[in-house]
Amino acid sequence: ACGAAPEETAPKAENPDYTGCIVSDSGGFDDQSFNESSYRGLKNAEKDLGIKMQEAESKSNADFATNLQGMMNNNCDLTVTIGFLLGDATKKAAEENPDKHFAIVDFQYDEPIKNIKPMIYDTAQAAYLAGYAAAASSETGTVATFGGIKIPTVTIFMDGFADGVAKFNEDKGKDVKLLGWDKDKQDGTFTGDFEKQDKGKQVTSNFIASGADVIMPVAGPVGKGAGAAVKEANTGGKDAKLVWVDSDGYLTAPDYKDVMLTSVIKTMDKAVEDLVTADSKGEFDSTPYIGTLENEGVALAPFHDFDSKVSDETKSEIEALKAQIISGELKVESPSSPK
Amino acid sequence: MSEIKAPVLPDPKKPGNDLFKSITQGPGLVSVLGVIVALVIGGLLIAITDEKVGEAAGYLFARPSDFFSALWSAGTESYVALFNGSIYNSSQGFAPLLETLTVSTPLICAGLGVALAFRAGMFNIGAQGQLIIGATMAAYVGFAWHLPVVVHLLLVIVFGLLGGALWGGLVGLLKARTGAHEVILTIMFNYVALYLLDFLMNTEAFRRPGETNPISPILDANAIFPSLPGSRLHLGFLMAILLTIGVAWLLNRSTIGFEFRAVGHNPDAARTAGVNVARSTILAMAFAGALAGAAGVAQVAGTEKVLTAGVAGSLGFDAITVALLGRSTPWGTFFAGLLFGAFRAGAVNMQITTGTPIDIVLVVQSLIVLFIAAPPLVKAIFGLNRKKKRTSATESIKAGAK
Amino acid sequence: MSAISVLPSKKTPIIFSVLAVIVLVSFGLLGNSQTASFSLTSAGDAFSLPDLVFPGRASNIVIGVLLAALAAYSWMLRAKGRVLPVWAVAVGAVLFVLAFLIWVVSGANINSISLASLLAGGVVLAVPLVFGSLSGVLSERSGVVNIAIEGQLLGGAFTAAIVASVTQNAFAGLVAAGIAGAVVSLVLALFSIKYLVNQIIVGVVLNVLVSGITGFLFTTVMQEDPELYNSPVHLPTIAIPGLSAIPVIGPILFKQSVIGYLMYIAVFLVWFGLYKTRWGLRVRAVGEHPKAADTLGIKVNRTRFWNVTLGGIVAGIGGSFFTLVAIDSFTKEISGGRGFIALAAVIFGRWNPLGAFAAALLFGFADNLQVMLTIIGTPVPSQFMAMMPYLVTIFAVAGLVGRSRGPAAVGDPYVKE
Amino acid sequence: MKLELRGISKAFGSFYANKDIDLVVDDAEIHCLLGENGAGKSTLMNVLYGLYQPTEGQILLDGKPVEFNGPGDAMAAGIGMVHQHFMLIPVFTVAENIALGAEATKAAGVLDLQVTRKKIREISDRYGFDVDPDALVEDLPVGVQQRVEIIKALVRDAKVLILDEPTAVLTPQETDELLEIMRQLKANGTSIVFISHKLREVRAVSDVITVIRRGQVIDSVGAETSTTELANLMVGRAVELNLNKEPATPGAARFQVRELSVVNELGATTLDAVSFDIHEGEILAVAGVQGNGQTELTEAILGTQPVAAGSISLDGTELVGKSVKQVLRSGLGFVPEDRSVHGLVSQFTIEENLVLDLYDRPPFAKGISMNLGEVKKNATKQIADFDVRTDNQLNPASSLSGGNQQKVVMARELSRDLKLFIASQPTRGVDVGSIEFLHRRIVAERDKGTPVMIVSTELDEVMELADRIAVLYKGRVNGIVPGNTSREVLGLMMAGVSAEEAFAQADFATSANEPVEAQPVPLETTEPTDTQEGEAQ
Ligand SMILES: Nc1ncnc2c1ncn2[C@@H]1O[C@H](COP(=O)(O)OP(=O)(O)OP(=O)(O)O)[C@@H](O)[C@H]1O
Ligand SMILES: Nc1ncnc2c1ncn2[C@@H]1O[C@H](COP(=O)(O)OP(=O)(O)OP(=O)(O)O)[C@@H](O)[C@H]1O
Ligand SMILES: [Mg+2]
Ligand SMILES: [Mg+2]
Repeated sequence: ACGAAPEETAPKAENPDYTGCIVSDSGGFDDQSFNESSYRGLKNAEKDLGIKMQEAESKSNADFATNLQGMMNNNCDLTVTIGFLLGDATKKAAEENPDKHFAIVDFQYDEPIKNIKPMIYDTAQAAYLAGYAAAASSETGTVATFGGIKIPTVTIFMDGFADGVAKFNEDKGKDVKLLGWDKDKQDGTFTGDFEKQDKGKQVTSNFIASGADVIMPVAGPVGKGAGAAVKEANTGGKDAKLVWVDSDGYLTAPDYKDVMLTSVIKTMDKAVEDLVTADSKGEFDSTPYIGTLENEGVALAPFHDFDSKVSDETKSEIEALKAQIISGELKVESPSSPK
Repeated sequence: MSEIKAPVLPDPKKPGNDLFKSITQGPGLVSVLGVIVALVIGGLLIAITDEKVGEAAGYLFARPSDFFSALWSAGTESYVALFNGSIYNSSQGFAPLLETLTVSTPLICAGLGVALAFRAGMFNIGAQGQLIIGATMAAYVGFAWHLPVVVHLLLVIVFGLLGGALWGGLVGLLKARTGAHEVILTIMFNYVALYLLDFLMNTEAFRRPGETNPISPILDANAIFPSLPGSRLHLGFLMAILLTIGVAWLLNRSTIGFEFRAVGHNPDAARTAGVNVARSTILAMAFAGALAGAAGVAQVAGTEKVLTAGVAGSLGFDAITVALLGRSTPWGTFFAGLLFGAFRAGAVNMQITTGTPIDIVLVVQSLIVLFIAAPPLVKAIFGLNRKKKRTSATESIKAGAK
Repeated sequence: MSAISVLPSKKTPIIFSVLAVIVLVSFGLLGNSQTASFSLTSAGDAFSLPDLVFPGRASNIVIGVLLAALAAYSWMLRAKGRVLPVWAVAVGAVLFVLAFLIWVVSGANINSISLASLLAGGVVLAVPLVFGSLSGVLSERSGVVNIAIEGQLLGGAFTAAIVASVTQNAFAGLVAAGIAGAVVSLVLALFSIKYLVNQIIVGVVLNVLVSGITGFLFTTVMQEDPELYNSPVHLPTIAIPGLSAIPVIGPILFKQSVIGYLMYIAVFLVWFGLYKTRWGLRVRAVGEHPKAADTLGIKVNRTRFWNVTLGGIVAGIGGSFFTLVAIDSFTKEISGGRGFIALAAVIFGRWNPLGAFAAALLFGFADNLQVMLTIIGTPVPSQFMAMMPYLVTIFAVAGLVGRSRGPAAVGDPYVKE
Repeated sequence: MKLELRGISKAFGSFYANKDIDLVVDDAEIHCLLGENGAGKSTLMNVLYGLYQPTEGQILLDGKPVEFNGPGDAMAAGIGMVHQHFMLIPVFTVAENIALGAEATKAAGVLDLQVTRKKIREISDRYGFDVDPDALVEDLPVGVQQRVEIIKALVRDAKVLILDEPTAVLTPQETDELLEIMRQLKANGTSIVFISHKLREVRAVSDVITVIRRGQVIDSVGAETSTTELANLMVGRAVELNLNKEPATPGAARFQVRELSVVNELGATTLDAVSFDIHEGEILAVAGVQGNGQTELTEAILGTQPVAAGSISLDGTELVGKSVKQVLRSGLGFVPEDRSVHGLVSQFTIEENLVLDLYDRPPFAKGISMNLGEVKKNATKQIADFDVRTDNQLNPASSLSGGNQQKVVMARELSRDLKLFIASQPTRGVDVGSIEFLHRRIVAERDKGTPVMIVSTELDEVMELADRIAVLYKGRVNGIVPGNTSREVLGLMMAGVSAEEAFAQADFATSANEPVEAQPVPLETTEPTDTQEGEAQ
């Protein structure tokens, strides 16, 4: 408590007149998922572009409208809202403030709205590659996935993963089993929320006990429970691996980098930052942004430490599949895919 | 012999005073002082966690004035923001007050449900589940049926109340028939309701057409409470007022309420006096559930206009605090609900304008509840009502013994 | 107290009759004819036991008949004005659970389930519940309602994480968790005992308060430098050589983390303390009839104060299970409502440490079973599977346990003239 | 030990329950406190025991001033107290209750109840108690609970023993035993402060009697003072101790109980084929040692106790199978034996308690809407009629002294038109003045033509009120005898001796006694029977 007092100067800013705002859903900005990474995008924009930033976390659905109203009162130029739950509230705010710009992550309107840019992700494409990689890497012939809550943004990962596993079986004539998700029935294993990490750990332990050795948790922070289970199983002599979701887990969940086969990435941070950059230059358009393998909105992360353990054959097959998906030759379909 | 019985000031009637005597004893002054203490502590907390204050503390000795002015402004700014967001601000006038009333509506309704059950001797942790089922039924009627104006809204309300009553009544029934403890039952029923709603939201019947996300269609215009133009305040608030009046009447002036209270205090005596205790238990829980169901109606037909898995938020749990803070009296609950509503509405504004993290708002809010509920502590802080301390008697006792 | 006596209730016979019909018809006659296999051994066991294999339909018809016999016996006893002995109720419950398992497993995509991991996993899920419920027992036995278990667990989890990270010492984390739980309890004790605030209000508010504080510190402190503040060292898992390799019970009893062993010790100690020692006698007296205890010179409020605090320590340690054993780091709301389940276990277990332990285990097993069943693939929608532990609890409480009488003075502040 | 209270005052708010009280209890003296309900006796004793802090005044033990911060201090100083409402923990065993606070322990604080059991046995042997140390207190009859309380004090070596209305709940035999114990204790040097409303026992055992009225000492007198004098001192006016009721003029048998059996949840038969009638305008007293089925009988009539077999009819209407509400509606006035558990909702106001079973009937309610004005008016009237001592009818019932609580219950039940009146222990814990008053009200109800059933373990009361007496023994009616049957005969019958035997024995044992006034009445009485004619066949 005895540093020197700073000079009284205004903070340096290149775009001091532009305000970018963000409203989370009830997951909050540290949900290890879409709120967090969108928030990171805006934070980066604040740093790189010198814009002003306003944020509001919602604790419950009732806060959405109030938070948005607050943003309007604070003269936000662009307001990013996150998740389908904010769909109606964002629409209403946009209609009431036709001169303001909005973006909504992971949600798309039936009828486009001229001042809202939906930002959606065809996650199944990347998850498909992960499924293929997982199946190829499995030594037990069983892989698994589970979700936090059964919502499309979660199950789309599971659908893609399931198809990837199926593709591997089809191409290789193998019978790698997938536990935890039945694509036809659209049902499987869920922990019930995005909080109880120990439940996620127990679920994963059960998967491993049932023979699975590659597990993809789609459950925000609960994924850490899966990581803990995999680490524990491996100290007990197993050889299980993890597929992370949303961000490259090798970087964002370094505790588990030794067991991280790969990750299914949704690059929301980049997309948000790009959007802000464009909007601050006056280049807003409301055509939906759809993150795909092609535009790198979704991606399969590098194998990092596992790079040497994944055969070149598998890598090239994955590259080929990726190319086929990008070219449209191979369609990855999920009931939850963007329309 | 002379008459030596001293006159005693008549006590005002204190309903349910045994449980809540501790809180009721504080007159208005003490409550006000309680709020002040809580605000001061909360202000300090906000100030301490404020970034600018933190920075200024870094060079506290170099320029102390910075630190203290930062401290002061962080605290006051936050409260100004709270006030601006919940009651009045220059740009919107009293629109924030309307917002407060809107946010209070479900809190009051669900709070009444908890309070009513409390008065009947039961701790209803199940407002959450009752609210969910009420909201689910109300919303379904609201978006799946298409009926004329007035009729539709009435049916939405009726089904919402019925849904809550069903969920609460079931607990009452199990308790009355099997003796199972309502605390266990209500906790478990909350989860069951939650998963049930989760399941329903994943069915075609409840999902918005063309939508894969678990969100219901917007309720029919006829099924929605009319709202005050330019605000979110809707007629659901009137419903909350009417329910408060209704519960007050029920508890204090009706035979049913008399039975509830008798069973709540002494079921043996109630039974001996001819009250059907089982029926009272079931009925009280059904009424409590219906009130929580009304909160669900206020959510789906008023504030949100759609049904989602998160329709209940943490309302069912906040309702417990609201009810107890209101000493489980109907009007106490009403005003506690308004207070909480103001916090909710103001907190959102506080977060946006001063960057106070929403978690800190929760902390301040909790502190205020604690201080309002603890008149003896407040009295102690302000040195009111100090008892004369008796000197330790151990020595004279030792002398006296044997 | 109620002096009103009744004839043996029809509840038990009716329940057994219904169960018999369900098993016979739904599980048996309409059940799947495939087999259900239950494996008892897991990797690392000293010797392996053969899998238990049941033909689905046939076994359930047999069990259904047995249950029907029990129901008949129960009706017969009732006619004589007697009730079914406890052992028979237990046998009936076990039979029904077995029938249910055979039914789902034989009808699933994978017709086998590991009984060993079902039980071991159930115990793991139950650990925080057990600690939480012991906290509830300690507090409520002395007459203070403890709704704050959730806050105590969460506070313990948070503090354990941060201390074990900074000191790089898991035991320091364990101790700190106990202290954190105690601090939460102290607030409960202070406000409810000294300042007479309604105990339930304090409890409910404390949960919010702890959630707010940990959430805030998580964002502002932990997230700033997770490496330093949120990478707790873990408590080791200690396997007792030989014993831990016994199939089924080995991993449950002899291959546990320090906290797992502490759980068994704590359950025993609290039970022994409450029922066999001077301290326990006084605590129970204070919870039942504080005035009577006072007339015997027992310091009612002091006893309550320390008991609530002790409960906080226990729950705090339970909370550290999340961050020192189960998971590698802290996140917001990591306790996920388990404090409330623990509260239910307290009541379900009739305020007895052993009962609460059993209730917590039942819940843990049901929860784990639910997960395992979704893994082997059942036709039941996942949301209904998720309801299972809660429905099982409702059924157990309403159907089998019934009325539970708590400490008579729980919730009443004690004020002297 | 000599005990002195000097100028003790105790105020609750602005109300003084004790005002400037001086009292001296000598070594080895039995000192009785006498006073109306609400006079402040229990309050004074609670001050002495350290439960209440006196507002003013001083306590001296053997001449030395002491101050008690809590009962622990008082106990340490050698004061023991048996409270008017027992301070026992119902779910504990006798041994646990007695050990509590002064536990014998082995290493590490492990309880050693064996030591306590031994002490209990020692004391039981010395004073002839029969107490099972391992019984749960809640399962024990009140008489035994009382002994547990006394053992509790004795184990702690009390030099001054306070007994606050110990005999209110005891049977006559138990009372006699208690008085004997008190004499023994006194012989061993213990001083005793004894509170009772029963003048007969007060005179039998006390050395000094101090009378308290409205919180102040009126006078201290010797045991030779007559009951009438004592009563007059207490109440402050002349009290008529003898009821002198008119002989009954019974009419038709309006209330009939036939072959009534009750089986409890453990399958034990607690009422076994009980039959009797009550006629219009007569009082049937049900006598018996507590625990012989009285509770079951009254609860079965009310409908809170399931009936295994038999019939109960009032004016030809069957009551078995009806709800409590229906039974009450058909004209039953019911005073339960335990007012604090079954008779009152102690947190309710006095007003509300006065309509506890009338709240849904006119004029107090119309439909489901209550008329609070009528409730208030009713309370004002009943409080005046029954002389309930309270400063505000909006106070909770718990603020009333025990006797006044009883008056509230009686007032409520007698305040409407009755077809049958049943009262258990109608004057338990009530002072003489009020007993007189309540008895008159009961007789007045009879004289209105209402069949009345009084259940009492108090033989004085039974003999005072009864036109006929039914004696219950082990769940059976052991005989129905005329109201003027002698104490001895009743005592024998209550012990299980048949009526004929009892009359014969009593006759034989006390030849100097008055001639046999009455003969047992056959059980199967159905005709209206004049008591004088109800001879044996
Ligand atoms: N805690 C209290 N608060 C207020 N008033 C009280 C309290 N306790 C007793 N009183 C009042 O003090 C007076 C004396 O009560 P106390 O119990 O000492 O009477 P008592 O002489 O023992 O009567 P009884 O013979 O009926 O037991 C009564 O008017 C009673 O209502
Ligand atoms: N568990 C039992 N087993 C056998 N007999 C019993 C049992 N309980 C009660 N009885 C008998 O039933 C009769 C009535 O008992 P109970 O104690 O209920 O009578 P009571 O007159 O209501 O006494 P109180 O007012 O003290 O409760 C007695 O003869 C008693 O011995
Ligand atoms: Mg008294
Ligand atoms: Mg009895």
